[in-house]
Amino acid sequence: MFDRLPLPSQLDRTIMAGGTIAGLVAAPVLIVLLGLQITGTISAAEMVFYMAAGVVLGGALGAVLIKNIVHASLSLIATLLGVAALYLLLLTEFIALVQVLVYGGGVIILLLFALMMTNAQDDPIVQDGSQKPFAFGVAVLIGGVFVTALLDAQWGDPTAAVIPFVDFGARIFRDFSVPVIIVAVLLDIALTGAFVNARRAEAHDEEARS
Amino acid sequence: MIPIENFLVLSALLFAIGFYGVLARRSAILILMSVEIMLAGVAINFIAFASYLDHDAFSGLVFALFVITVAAAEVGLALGVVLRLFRERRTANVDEANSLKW
Amino acid sequence: MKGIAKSLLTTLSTFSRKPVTRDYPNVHKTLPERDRAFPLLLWDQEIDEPFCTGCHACERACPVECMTVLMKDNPNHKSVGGTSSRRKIIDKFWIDYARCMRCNICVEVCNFDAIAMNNTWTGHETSVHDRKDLVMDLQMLLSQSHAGAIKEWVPVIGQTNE
Amino acid sequence: MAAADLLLTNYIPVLLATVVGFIMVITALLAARLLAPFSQEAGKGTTYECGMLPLRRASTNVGMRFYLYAILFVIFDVEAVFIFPWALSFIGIGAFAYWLMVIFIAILALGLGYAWKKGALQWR
Amino acid sequence: MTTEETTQPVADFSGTIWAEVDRALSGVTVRPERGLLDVIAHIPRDEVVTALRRLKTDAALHFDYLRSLTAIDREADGIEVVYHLYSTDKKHNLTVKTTLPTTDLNVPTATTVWRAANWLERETAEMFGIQFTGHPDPRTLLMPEDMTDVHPLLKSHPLAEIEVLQGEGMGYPEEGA
Amino acid sequence: MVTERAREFDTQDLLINVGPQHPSTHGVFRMVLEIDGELVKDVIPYIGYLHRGAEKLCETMDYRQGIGFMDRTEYLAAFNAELSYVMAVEALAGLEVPERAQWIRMILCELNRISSHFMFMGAFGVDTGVMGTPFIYGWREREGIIDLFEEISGDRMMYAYFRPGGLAWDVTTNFKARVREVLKSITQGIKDFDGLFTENEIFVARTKGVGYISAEDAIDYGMSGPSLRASGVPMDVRKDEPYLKYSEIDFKVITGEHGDVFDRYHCRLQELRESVKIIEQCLAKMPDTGPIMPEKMPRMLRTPPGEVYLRTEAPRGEYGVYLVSNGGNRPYRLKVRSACLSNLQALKQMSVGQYVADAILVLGSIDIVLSEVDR
Amino acid sequence: MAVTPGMVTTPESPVTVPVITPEPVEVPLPVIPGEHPNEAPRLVPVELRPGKALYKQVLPGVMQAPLDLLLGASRKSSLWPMTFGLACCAIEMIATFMSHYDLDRFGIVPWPSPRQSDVMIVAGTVTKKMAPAVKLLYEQMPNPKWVISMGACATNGGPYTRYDRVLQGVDKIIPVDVYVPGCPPRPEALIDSLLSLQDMIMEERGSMGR
Amino acid sequence: MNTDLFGLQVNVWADAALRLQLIVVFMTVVVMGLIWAERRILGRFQQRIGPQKTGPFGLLQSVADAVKLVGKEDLRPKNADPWTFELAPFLVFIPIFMGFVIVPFLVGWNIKVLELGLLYFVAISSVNIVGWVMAGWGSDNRYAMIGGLRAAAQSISYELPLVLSLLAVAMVAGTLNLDEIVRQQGSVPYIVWQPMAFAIFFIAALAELNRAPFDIPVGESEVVGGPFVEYSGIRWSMFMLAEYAGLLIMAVVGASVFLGGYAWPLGEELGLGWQVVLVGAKAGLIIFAVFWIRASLPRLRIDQLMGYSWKILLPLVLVQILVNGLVLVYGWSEAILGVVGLAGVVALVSITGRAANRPRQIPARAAALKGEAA
Ligand code: SF4
Ligand code: SF4
Ligand code: SF4
Repeated sequence: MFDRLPLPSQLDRTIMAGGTIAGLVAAPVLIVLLGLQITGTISAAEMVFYMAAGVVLGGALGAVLIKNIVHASLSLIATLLGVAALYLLLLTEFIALVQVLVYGGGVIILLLFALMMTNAQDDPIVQDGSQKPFAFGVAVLIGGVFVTALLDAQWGDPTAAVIPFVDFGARIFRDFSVPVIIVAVLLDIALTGAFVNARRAEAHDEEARS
Repeated sequence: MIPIENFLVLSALLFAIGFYGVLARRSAILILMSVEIMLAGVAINFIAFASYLDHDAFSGLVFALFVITVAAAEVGLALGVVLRLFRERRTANVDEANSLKW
Repeated sequence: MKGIAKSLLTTLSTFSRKPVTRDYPNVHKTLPERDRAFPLLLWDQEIDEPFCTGCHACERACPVECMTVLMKDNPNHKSVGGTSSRRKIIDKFWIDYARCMRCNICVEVCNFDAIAMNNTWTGHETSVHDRKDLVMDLQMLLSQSHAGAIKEWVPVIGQTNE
Repeated sequence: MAAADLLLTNYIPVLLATVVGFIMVITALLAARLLAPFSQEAGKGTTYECGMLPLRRASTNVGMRFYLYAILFVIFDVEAVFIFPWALSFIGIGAFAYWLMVIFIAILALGLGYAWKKGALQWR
Repeated sequence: MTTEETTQPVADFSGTIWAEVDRALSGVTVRPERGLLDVIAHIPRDEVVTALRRLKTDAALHFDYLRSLTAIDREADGIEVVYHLYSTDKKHNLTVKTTLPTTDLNVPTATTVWRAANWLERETAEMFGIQFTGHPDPRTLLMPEDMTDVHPLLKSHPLAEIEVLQGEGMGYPEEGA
Repeated sequence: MVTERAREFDTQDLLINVGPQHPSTHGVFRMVLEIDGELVKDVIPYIGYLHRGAEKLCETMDYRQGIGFMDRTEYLAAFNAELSYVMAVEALAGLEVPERAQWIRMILCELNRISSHFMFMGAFGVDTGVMGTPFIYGWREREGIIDLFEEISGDRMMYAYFRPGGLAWDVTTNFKARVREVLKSITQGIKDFDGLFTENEIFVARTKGVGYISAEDAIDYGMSGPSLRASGVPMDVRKDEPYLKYSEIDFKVITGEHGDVFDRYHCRLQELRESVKIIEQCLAKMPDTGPIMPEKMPRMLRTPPGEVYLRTEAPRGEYGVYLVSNGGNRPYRLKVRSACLSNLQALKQMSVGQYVADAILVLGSIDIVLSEVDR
Repeated sequence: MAVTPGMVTTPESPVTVPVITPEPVEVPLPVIPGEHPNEAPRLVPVELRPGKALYKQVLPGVMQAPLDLLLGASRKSSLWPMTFGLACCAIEMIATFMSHYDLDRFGIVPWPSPRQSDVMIVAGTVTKKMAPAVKLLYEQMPNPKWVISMGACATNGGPYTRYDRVLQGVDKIIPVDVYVPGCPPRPEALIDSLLSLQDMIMEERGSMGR
Repeated sequence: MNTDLFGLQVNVWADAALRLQLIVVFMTVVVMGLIWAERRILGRFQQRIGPQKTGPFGLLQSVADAVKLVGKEDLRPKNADPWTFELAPFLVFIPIFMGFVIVPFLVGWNIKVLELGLLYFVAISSVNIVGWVMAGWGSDNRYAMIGGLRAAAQSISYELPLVLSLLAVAMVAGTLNLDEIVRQQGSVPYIVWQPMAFAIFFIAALAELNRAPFDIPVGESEVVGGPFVEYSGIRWSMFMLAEYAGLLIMAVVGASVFLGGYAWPLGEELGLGWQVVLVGAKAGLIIFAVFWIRASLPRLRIDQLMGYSWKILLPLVLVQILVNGLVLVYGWSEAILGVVGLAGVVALVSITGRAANRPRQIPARAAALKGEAA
């Protein structure tokens, strides 16, 4: 059937199936959310929260379930950017942007490079470990415990407050001076460590080649 | 206003998903990605507490910042190790890399 | 950095110069007299017949064998009461412009100065949608000269090796 | 309006920009779907390789260099993250914060210098 | 047509480098011939590479530059392989020829003497069907890789028919038409 | 297990296929680069995509018909190619070329060298990554030269103007004035290129020390022309074995010292200036009138049996024509010794160990014309 | 096909027609007579499977006309040729892009990749070694696409027709829309051909679903 | 939650949507104009004319191109990875488009004034590089792959100088709010106090935009168009749109942060018309410089390119930041900043020159490999 229809080649089965499923799942949720918002049951912020939460959780699930590691890392991007939106909803503009800056630009590229230097070269499909059921159990357990505990606890009804950016900076550099220096040292260690590793690996490559 | 529970539950779920990934995945890079997810959950938790409960001290924020920082450093370093492992063993699977004498 | 500045200045000086573009479909450059487009047959205006006698010399000399010549007895020859001194005359003539490499050899070998290179723009603007249209028959080869647009190709006047 | 609301309102355009950007691309794709001819010819799906048939799936041995630069970038990105709040607040705190940052940058510069010295910045 | 016809009397080598060449090639069968611009040395195929190496290494001749390497299909008389040598510092030329019988088209490779010979030999090989024994890279050069049985520059290789697409009546007329 | 994998991995260096259709292969050249990261480990050139049998076809053509095919083997410098061919025929047939024809031939060949070098500059500049500008500069100057050629010979590229014995017909009456005019614009073009490239730090950083080849290697590979001279070998047929009137002309053989891409570029740039000088001298010495063909030319030229290898200095190096005659009106065997073929052989030597981008520059710097390589 | 022997007709026999029995054809490879067996399969003409634009199928005819006009007009004013020089003619083709002729005036700019080009200018001799590449590049171009055969060689082999390594005209393998004679054609002739291609595009705009 | 839209009170959502609509139109028109202008200007640099026949002065050329690209078949190679290949245009285009949110075009005409505008700008503009890598990896094409990796390496290398040079200005301005930064330049644009930061910003912006001489990811002579070789039709035009939109954003941001945007030299009280002229002229100047450089400079090689960022630009910009801090924290005169900045520019120039004119040498590894090959 797909050959007969004058379909563009790019709208092939994968995309169509994936898109249909995604659309089928997402559309009702979106409609419900929009409806709720318009009727005033939830605030706009809450609506955005649910959307972002959907993206984050979906992305995270994708990142741990998808077999193709490049796709998994794509899915991770969704999670990390969604988390930035959550930070924003938590009224911490700065952290949100930092999340985008560090993860969106840096860590993801690092991951992609690493992927392309390893598995993704020829065969981006990986097999998961044999302890999947066990892992699943543990994860469900942990998640269940946490969630019940969290929901059980009495949080009162606290409201979030905006933290002025300038105060934040002042606070870090006044009260957390030692950790800042430690962070610098840590970064330095990471840097040198990575270099040493990479150099060794390269040296090994040279050896293997000669 | 969004109730704080939402964020807390979300962070717990993220943590659990990440945990699953760490246990279930074999490729070291994917494990690192799962760790990132766990750390993201933790950071959300920190920030939620900071902005909801800790209005003027906001140590939670600083902590989250440090978490992000350390996570970045960790990824860099760990990927270096993974790459070296890959270069020498031609594998990024943690199962195959169980003998640590290289 | 000095060199980079220099290149930037060089390009800037180009920027300030006038474009050299010829606005082609509107402006046709004057072709040099010796321009060689494609060979054409010449028309003897005095006797009102082609110069070509169909002697096959050009056909044999053409390096790419793109010409076909057929001759016939001249119906206008004096012996049959006509005005022409040509005993034989061209009957059919085809040149495959699609293969001609514009080498001018046919012009040089012709003893009757019957063939010349087209040195007008019509010779160059010849794109077609079907390559069969590039095979020119006698009528097309003669039409321009018949109309007086082409007389003969210029360098032939000078010293040639013939 | 509360500060919190103000902040969130500020980011409404950002949310919308994402949506609008998405819609733009989708619209364009749909328009192309409507207007462009599609056909499946034999060779069309092959990868462009200067007129030769590709030999095998393109895979690349990414040089270690790319990775090293990526690490460098992440580290210094984090540094920039610390400089941002500092840049706006150090005047208020005074010289202490300034010198703290000098030390901070110096330590990282040391790392960069080390990498440089060791030839990590040399793309061989 | 054979090369003998153009051979000049032996006395005519004054003013050429023949004396030097003769000295350098002592022990090698070589038959000189005066060409239009330089000396042509005919050397049997078995000795040709030795001779070429000597010509290159000889201090007085120092033919360090291989200008061209090709072959001539003399049909029944076999195929001549021609080497054009030049010395970049002494600035003199020499042509070396060796004749292969059509039945046995083998000649040792000159790539060991000049790297320049590599592609030239590959080309000559595929164009004439000659085998350069010991060639380090005996693939085809100009022809497609899987066409090793076509040797276009042989005189026996035919030219293609001109495709006649000349409209109605545009075929070539029959003879005498 | 580990070693097996390692071996697998080692053969996994990325192969990239450059050409036959690639913006920077100057035609239908194809090379497969084996790269490791960004470094070239091996280069496998493939040629023959333009092998169209000029040599074979010329064996079926008489001497005059062959000229057109010679034009097409070296289409960037058709006069130079024609020159080798007609000189070979003249040598075989023992023809004496009138002096004026020789001067005209020299001027035209040098002009053609200039136009060819300009095109090299342009194409090379584009290889280095300047957006079109050098290309356009080069072609702008070429267009001026071509206009002149067209006025003289009637065609823009395939002149078919030299004939065994002299020239097909005389030059135009305003020839000298026109040449001077063209020379003036050429001088401007040289200045443009000089300003655009020679000192430009980026250009220098990209080209100096790249694509190095030593003089010994270059000679061993049979390189010639500016590519060889850039390695410091002053080999120039015009000087070593003067033909036409080059012995009466005062000019320098430009050599480089380092044998790298920059030197190859710079040699050509300086050769442009030398050529301008040569043409100026020629213009001064050339008689205004005189015959351009020998007195008695047979209608159909036949040559006595014999053979000749005649070389001239074409823009890309030594263009040799090896002509074997068996006494007919056509060559028995014609071999074109192509400078590009030999230069191209050294490509591997020059580009291994360089960056991918440099390999492209190296290819650009040896200035190949594919129809000369493949013929 | 084979004429079975022993079918000689006698005057008495009523059957005067020799019986022709079809033989099973085993060789599926198309063989071009006179070609080298290794080469013949590479030189078969490209298989065209013209596609249709969706609007041609869903819109009523009246509404198609303005769209046809718009598309035709923009296609004709933005013909991007693939930079594809084969031989001598390529030099004249490049000259046409250069400042004296400046095809950019007509919106014609060369692109290196077939994916972004609309018209393929086959400029120069197509040898049989090169022919598969030409064919492949043509196939890789997205619809709608046109071909200009520039110069004698591309049109029918030109001066090199008689050499059997040369393809006698590129229209043996790909469909050609415009032929430009000349060896090489002047740049103006190429511009002229592009203009005539533009006219052709405008004329055929309605049926242009290729 | 209402807000002021050109004097009208409208809902914030509607306001944002309307302004975004405006931007969509504006962006499309300006990008088309930019492409046209680039072709005309490059044409002039090459002594030719450029688009001329389509519409008056060829103005409709970009429109024709756009329509044609819409009507062009949109291919995906068989072996390409569908998800990455399909998603790449989104990932490249959307971040760039989001960047428009904070661009301070005119007083009151930007979409939103964000307190952390500058940080937002740098954060969001670093995301699209993922799209490049995806396009490269997904195309299953070696050129695309190499191009994508190069793009990523280059972009991350020049991101830092870009961020930090903007930050240097933010330090002096004491805010990350772009509107605020523009307003503070009523009398003196920051280029006077921070010339080196501007130089570094300009260089880094060229690299971020993959413009010559930093166009190795898309270099035609090497990787035939980089990550986008396999893209055709509308998808490809999305990349082009993103590229030129990025150029537009970068030019306007540069003009605002360093050249005083709409404020300098006459203050922000000017009429709208003058502001348009001012911003247009300043951004136009930057864009012209980009085109000019494109017409004149050769491409760098990857090692030179990376080295330039890490060895020259990054240290210099760090020094700039520390000097800024020193001057500000001790309350010295701003003139010092100007002088130091000029000295920095001189240093930049001379170091660049020195770095380029290294003595020739055959790299040891090249020599070794050569030995191997011979
Ligand atoms: S054109 Fe001249 S040479 Fe040719 S057939 Fe006619 S008369 Fe003879
Ligand atoms: S010009 Fe040359 S190729 Fe053309 S018809 Fe005359 S002889 Fe033949
Ligand atoms: S038609 Fe003539 S100019 Fe064009 S490629 Fe063929 S031989 Fe060369």
